[in-house]
Amino acid sequence: QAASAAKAKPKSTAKAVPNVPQRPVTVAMAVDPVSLNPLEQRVTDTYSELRNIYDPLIDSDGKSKKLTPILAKSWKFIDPKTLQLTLRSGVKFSNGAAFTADDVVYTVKALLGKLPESKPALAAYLYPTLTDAVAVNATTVNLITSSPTPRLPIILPQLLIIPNNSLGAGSTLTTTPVGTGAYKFVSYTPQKELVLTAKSDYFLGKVLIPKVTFKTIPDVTSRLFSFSTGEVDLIYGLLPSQIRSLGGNPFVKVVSKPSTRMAAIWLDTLNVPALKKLKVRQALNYAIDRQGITKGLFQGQATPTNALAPTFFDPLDNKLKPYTYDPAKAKSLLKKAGFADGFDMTIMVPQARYILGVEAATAVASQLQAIGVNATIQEVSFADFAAKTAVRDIPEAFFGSYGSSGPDPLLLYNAVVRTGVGFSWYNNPTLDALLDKAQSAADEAVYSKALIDAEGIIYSQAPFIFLYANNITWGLDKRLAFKPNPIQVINLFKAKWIS
Amino acid sequence: MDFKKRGEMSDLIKTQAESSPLKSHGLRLYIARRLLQSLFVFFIVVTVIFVISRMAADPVATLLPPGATPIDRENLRQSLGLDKSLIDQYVIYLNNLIHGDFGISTLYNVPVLPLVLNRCVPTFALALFAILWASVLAIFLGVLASLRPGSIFDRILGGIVSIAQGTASFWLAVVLLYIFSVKFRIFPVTGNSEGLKSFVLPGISLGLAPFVAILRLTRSSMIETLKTGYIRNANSRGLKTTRVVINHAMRNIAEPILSYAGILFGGLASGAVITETIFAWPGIGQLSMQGISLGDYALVQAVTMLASLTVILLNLIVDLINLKLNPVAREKVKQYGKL
Amino acid sequence: MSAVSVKHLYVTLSSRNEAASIITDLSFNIASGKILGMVGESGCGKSTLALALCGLLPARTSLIEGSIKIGEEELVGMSPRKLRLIRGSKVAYIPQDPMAALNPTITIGAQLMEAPREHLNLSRKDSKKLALELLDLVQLPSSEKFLRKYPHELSGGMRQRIMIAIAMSCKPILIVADEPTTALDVTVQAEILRLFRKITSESGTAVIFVSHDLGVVSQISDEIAVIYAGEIVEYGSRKDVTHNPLHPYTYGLLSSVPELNDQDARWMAMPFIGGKPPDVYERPTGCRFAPRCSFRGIDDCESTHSELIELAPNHWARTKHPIKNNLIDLPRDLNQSYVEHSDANQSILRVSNLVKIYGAGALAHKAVDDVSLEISKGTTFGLIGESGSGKSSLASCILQLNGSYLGDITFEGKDISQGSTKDLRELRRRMQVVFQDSHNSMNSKMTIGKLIGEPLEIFGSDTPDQIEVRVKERLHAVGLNSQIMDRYPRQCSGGELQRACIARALILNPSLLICDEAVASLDVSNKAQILNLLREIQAVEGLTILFISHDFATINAVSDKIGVMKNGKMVEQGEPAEILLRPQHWYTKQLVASVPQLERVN
Amino acid sequence: MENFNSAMTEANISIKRRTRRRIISLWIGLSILFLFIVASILTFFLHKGAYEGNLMKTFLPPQWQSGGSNGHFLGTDELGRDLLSRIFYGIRESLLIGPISVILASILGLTFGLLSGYRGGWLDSLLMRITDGILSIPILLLAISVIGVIGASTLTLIVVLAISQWMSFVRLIRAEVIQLRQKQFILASRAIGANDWRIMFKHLLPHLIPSALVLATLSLPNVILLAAGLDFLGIGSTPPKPTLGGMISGGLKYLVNAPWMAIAPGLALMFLVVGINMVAESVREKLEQSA
Ligand SMILES: Nc1ncnc2c1ncn2[C@@H]1O[C@H](COP(=O)(O)OP(=O)(O)OP(=O)(O)O)[C@@H](O)[C@H]1O
Ligand SMILES: Nc1ncnc2c1ncn2[C@@H]1O[C@H](COP(=O)(O)OP(=O)(O)OP(=O)(O)O)[C@@H](O)[C@H]1O
Ligand SMILES: [Mg+2]
Ligand SMILES: [Mg+2]
Repeated sequence: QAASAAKAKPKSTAKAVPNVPQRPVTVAMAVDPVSLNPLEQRVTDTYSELRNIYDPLIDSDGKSKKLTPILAKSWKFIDPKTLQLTLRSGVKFSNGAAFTADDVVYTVKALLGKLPESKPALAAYLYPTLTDAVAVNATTVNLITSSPTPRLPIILPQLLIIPNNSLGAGSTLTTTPVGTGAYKFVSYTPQKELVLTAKSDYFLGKVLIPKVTFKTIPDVTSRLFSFSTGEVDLIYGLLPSQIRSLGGNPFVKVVSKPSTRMAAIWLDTLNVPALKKLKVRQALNYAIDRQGITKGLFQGQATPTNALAPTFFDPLDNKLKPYTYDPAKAKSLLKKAGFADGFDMTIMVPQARYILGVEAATAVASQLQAIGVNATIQEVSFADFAAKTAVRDIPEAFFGSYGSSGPDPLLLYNAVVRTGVGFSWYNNPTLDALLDKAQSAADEAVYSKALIDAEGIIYSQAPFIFLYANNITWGLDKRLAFKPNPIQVINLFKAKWIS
Repeated sequence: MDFKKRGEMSDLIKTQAESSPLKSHGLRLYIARRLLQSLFVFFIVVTVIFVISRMAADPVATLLPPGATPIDRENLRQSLGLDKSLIDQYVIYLNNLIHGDFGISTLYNVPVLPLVLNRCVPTFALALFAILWASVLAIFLGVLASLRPGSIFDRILGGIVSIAQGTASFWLAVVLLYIFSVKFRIFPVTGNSEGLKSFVLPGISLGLAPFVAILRLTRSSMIETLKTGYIRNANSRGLKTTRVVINHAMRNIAEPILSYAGILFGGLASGAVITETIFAWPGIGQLSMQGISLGDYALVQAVTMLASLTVILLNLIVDLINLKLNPVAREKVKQYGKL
Repeated sequence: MSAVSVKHLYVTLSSRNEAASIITDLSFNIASGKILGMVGESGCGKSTLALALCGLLPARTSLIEGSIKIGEEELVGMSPRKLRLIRGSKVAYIPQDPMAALNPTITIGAQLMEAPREHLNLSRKDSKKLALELLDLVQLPSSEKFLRKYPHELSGGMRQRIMIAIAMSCKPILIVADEPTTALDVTVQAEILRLFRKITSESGTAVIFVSHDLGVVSQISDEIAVIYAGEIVEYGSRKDVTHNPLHPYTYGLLSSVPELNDQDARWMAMPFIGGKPPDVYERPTGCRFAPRCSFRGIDDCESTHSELIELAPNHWARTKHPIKNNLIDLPRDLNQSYVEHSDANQSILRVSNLVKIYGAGALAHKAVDDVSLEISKGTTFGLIGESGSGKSSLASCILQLNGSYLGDITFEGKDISQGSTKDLRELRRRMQVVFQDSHNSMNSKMTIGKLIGEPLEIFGSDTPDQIEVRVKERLHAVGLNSQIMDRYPRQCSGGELQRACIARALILNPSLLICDEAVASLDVSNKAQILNLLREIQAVEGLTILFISHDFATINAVSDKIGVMKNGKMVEQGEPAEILLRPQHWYTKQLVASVPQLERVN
Repeated sequence: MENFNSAMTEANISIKRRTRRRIISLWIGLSILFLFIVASILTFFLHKGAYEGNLMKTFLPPQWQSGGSNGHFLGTDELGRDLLSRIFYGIRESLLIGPISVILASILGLTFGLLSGYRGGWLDSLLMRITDGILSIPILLLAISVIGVIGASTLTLIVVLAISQWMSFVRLIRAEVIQLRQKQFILASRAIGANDWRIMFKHLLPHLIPSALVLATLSLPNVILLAAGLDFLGIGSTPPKPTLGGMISGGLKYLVNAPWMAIAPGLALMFLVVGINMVAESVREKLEQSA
């Protein structure tokens, strides 16, 4: 599994065109970083910004299982509950201190709330089985879990390493971050900008962009305006219609990439009599015109799906026959299930959270009405949405778009279909058993088989109305070479101006 | 016709000598009274906000991340004192406020008070800009219109003002942005880093509502003032219109306009929430919008409290300024310690 | 040459959709240093004339024709700009209410210096010097400290002096004073009148003194113009007009000025001119006074409009039938004299050592200070005193409308101070009040009928029909037509309304009626009629009345006993004749001396 | 005399003209409102267009522009819903919520203002401090706090809007009552034995109605704009009810490609407010004149 760092290094610098002057880059963000302490956040945008200051032990490309060594050179399980990582040496924090195993141990302890007078950090919920870290020597560290967690490395990219003893009394880490990353912190003005400069001695190679500014622009229209006027060089989360408006602009390039978020309607199969019936759930799936939504509403910037996980996740069964748009069939299924006259179904949807989420839910509701289901939507603020789903106070259904925290379908299934977990309104012992099996399977084949079986069950039992996977649309200055990443992480280390 | 000189003079002396019992400390008494009053008003605000915050079905749910367990919830419930009686909660809440503890921002995970205070300056700068142009222009135009109510100028202005009132500021903001920043590239789209240029568009959108309000107020109070006996009498002395307006009438419309300052500021604070979000202005308006959409209620409550505290203080200051401007009221205060 | 000359002046004002000729064919002259008194009833166009003379009528809604010459300047047709320069410098205006006319937020010094700086281009220093001289002129302390005072720090009389000083500041040719003393107490009024006389004779400024009170005008004027329905009906020297009135209207005005020394006033009907001046839109084509004139019908005066004729040297009148000199001995309608009601010894109300304090602590203010009085059944007690002397406070204490007080009030043998709610209700039935301002004391949103019937609704168990019958009876008793029941207060004249107020107060048949300045805001003829009515009702029903007024003549005409109040204290009490002829207290003496009176020929 | 007459007519005309102007503006305002009311009534027959989109017909421009479709006069939105029908719905929403909350506010304001002004004393002081307090809270923040906590619904919205306005009613009514209280007719009513209730509701109330009416007409546009602001922020009426504010906020996202989506509801809102204003001003002038 371990890859060599030496291989990545020449690759990134070799293509650099030396005589193009490198200018600063400004990136438009929708919200401020939630915290400058990487452990105290759980937001992709914040992670994105801090990723440029801090490094994880291991990185991922966001879509495949391929992992890249960063601060760790290599890793292996020395027993099912202990992951041993060998760290790179000669790495320095931006304050000059050398990076050692103690930093990793400190980071983990801070994350888990094991430092004196500390409580678990906000990001701790990502690592439910992680219990401790132990330094073996200066370049070796053991991560210890409470139960076997073979896929622990896949979620380690989320863990950004902070320097030893950097928190606690008199800590300045939250105001002046210090990391091993490609960029050094310069200043942060809340609701305005976060400014970084290139580090001269980054251990993975030369950093080309001299200065990066993350500018906070909350309003989606203003964000587009500031991009189209050249105030910012890089923007993401453009609406499909905005892509067209940038069409005539010769200075910009628009890139649409499938994201890991899969939009679906969660159905309360536990409490709603109608939704307890498989035929009803299938009928609902046949009632949706996915093509209409992806073509009309998303202008092609989305793909219809029949699964929870993105197509590029592995392992995934790509041979499943999709639910077609067939209102007649849907009606007859409803009739067979004894709901010929339909039933009431309120769909809760959070505002201003998912791209065109409310609009899509509205479209779904009207398509369900067409087969006789009395579907209405209930818009709530995202905060309300989070609160209501947390206390499991939902109407018959809600619209959600769940992104996996790593490129592993199991992470997703564990979070949304396993009986009794936070985001699941479904109860299926067979499925749970399959997930358990995959969870502790050290053997890749067993793991794949279990997941593919699970996917089949999810598909045929339809505890969701599957909808679509929408693209994330990036806008960037044509002269900027930057490769957008499917989980929306903006790591500018390898970006450069090419003309 | 035999007049007693004594009687006549005694009348004169009486009115002069009728000195007030409180003259020396009436003003101090009044200020103390108003201060206490303001404090009480703020206490009411604080109470209202407390009541609102406890109206939630489950205040805890909004304060925790989605992955939170029931145990987390119970812990938070206890740490907030939500397991105690409402009265106890209220006492705890007041006690915290007195110690400057406005709660923890769930979004930023830091105490809200310093967070909010740190971001006041840009908001105040923008508000000041907005109120300056709005009031100067509005008072000027309002006075002009009031001199000849019903004239063509007055009617055209009335029409413009009516349309301006009907123009939703959020709508105007984006349309202005599109025209002046995107099409003509005169002003920056966002932020406050380009000096005065940055202030123009957000300033216009934020100042529109106060402009309409002040203009209407100026016009109507000026028309009223111009009807009073002393203005007509000033005319009977053959004074120039400009002199009558500036020396006599302006002074008298200062009071209603100033008294409106508190309400205006409240309006600006409301407007800032929308304007700052659209123009990415780094102030408390945008902060509270963020708090709203991400469910950071402690943050929103702190902003609300600070904004209303400002309004209350503003009202206090305005009352004192009005005392300075209005000798009748001043005399009354000096005598009785109240109005 | 005369300072001011007005020839064939027509003033037309427009309002709503109609043009109203307020003033028609008015001519007069005034020599410098002289005072022309302009007298007439309310609505005759006096104020309109005053404003026209100062060029203060709004240009857009008024039309002035004829000629107004002030010094050399012709005002009619002058451009607004030039008119402005004339105002304040050549012609000055003094309004009725000096409080409303002074800007409360500016020192009187600044207001005094404004006009000189505008018109005479004086420097700050010079204008201040002038201001101090002006203060001296109007007999106010001429100190810089005084200049820094604000209007509210001055008494009403002082404010009117300031207004005079402002008017005099540019040494104008003409001062137009529109009822400048109406809002003042008699004693202060006397001082102001003296000041006017002094200033005009010293400075040579001509004055037009507008008033509805012939008594006042006859004290101050050199010449008098009697104005009726927008035209002058009589014009001559003071002596000619007051001693030999030629026009029936002048005659009527003269006879309705009460005479203080009249021992029989209490028992005699007061003379009055019936009716009221015609509406501007409905002026008769013939003699405008004809419908109210007791001499009408003698000739064609009802159809032809008479010119102003010089009937005697320098004495003009608009009539072909001047009243003969021998008629001047004022006739009284003796048919209507009143009988004294008997039970004079039985006391109905006794107030002993009443003290009313407003406010508390350092702010306490004694409005009524140790007042005692007693009223016998069926008699009238007249309470007189200057404004603020505590008359109304005393009355509302008696009415139990004024919160707590010290002292005892016994009414119909019962101590009413410690009454229960039920006793209070009973008291309301037995004791009623009529206030000064009838427009203000009637709820403008209810009809007269409802208002008068309201006490019955509150107290009685009468059906609506019964109430209506009783209301009609009462209306009849106060001389009103029952048609008025459906009207709203604003649709009634002041006199009608005051009658309605009386009807309302009397509908429960109370035994005591308190009239707080009940006739103060009415014009002479209405005043006379209401006083006659009250006395008639008293004679018929044996009503006891506490009559409050600041006007000695009125009090004299109605009271069996008079009490004089000053600064909350009752300074003197006694029979009217006693008080008038032999006042004891210095204040009473001053009061009696200040009453403006006609010099009458014997 | 010739001169006189022409001058006179001129003077008359200026007054006549003013009255006529008032009547004209009243009629313009009323016609705007009438059209809007008709539009709101039409919505009862339009359900489909406003709620149900045709995903194949999204972002159609207005009919008169190239690419416009015949069925959709003002074009369609991102879900292919007819913009005109949605605007009609939005107007209906404004015309329902605005007046209801203003009526609620005036009833509350009249009651409390009357009590406070007539009774005076501690009750008055307390009520005044409470109004001071609530007035000092920026209205949008107050609305956000309340709606954020108890959730958005039409009822909440109406209550919040009423809360935002009733303070001004209390203040106005109270000030007026205090003035009226000093008038002699109140003393006169007490003198004839009327009790407090009678004085408050029979004598005072009729005097307060006109100014309450004026304030109501003046605050109606404010309420409608505030509701639009809340809808703009997404915390007003419960979606998917089309609201003008909501449509503006949705439309602004597409300002560059589909400007009609933001401009049309913005103009509708403007006309609505201007129309109400015109009527309000005429009513106010009329009432002031007759007072
Ligand atoms: N603009 C106008 N249009 C029509 N009639 C008017 C106008 N202004 C005043 N009047 C009428 O003109 C008449 C004269 O009014 P004016 O005020 O001059 O009378 P006055 O003699 O001063 O009365 P008072 O003693 O009450 O002051 C009144 O009947 C009044 O109603
Ligand atoms: N409610 C009150 N509170 C405080 N002071 C009052 C009140 N009513 C009257 N006063 C004061 O009491 C004094 C007597 O007033 P009152 O009204 O009894 O006088 P008045 O003789 O009736 O005067 P007028 O002739 O002006 O009616 C005045 O100085 C007045 O300012
Ligand atoms: Mg007059
Ligand atoms: Mg009085």
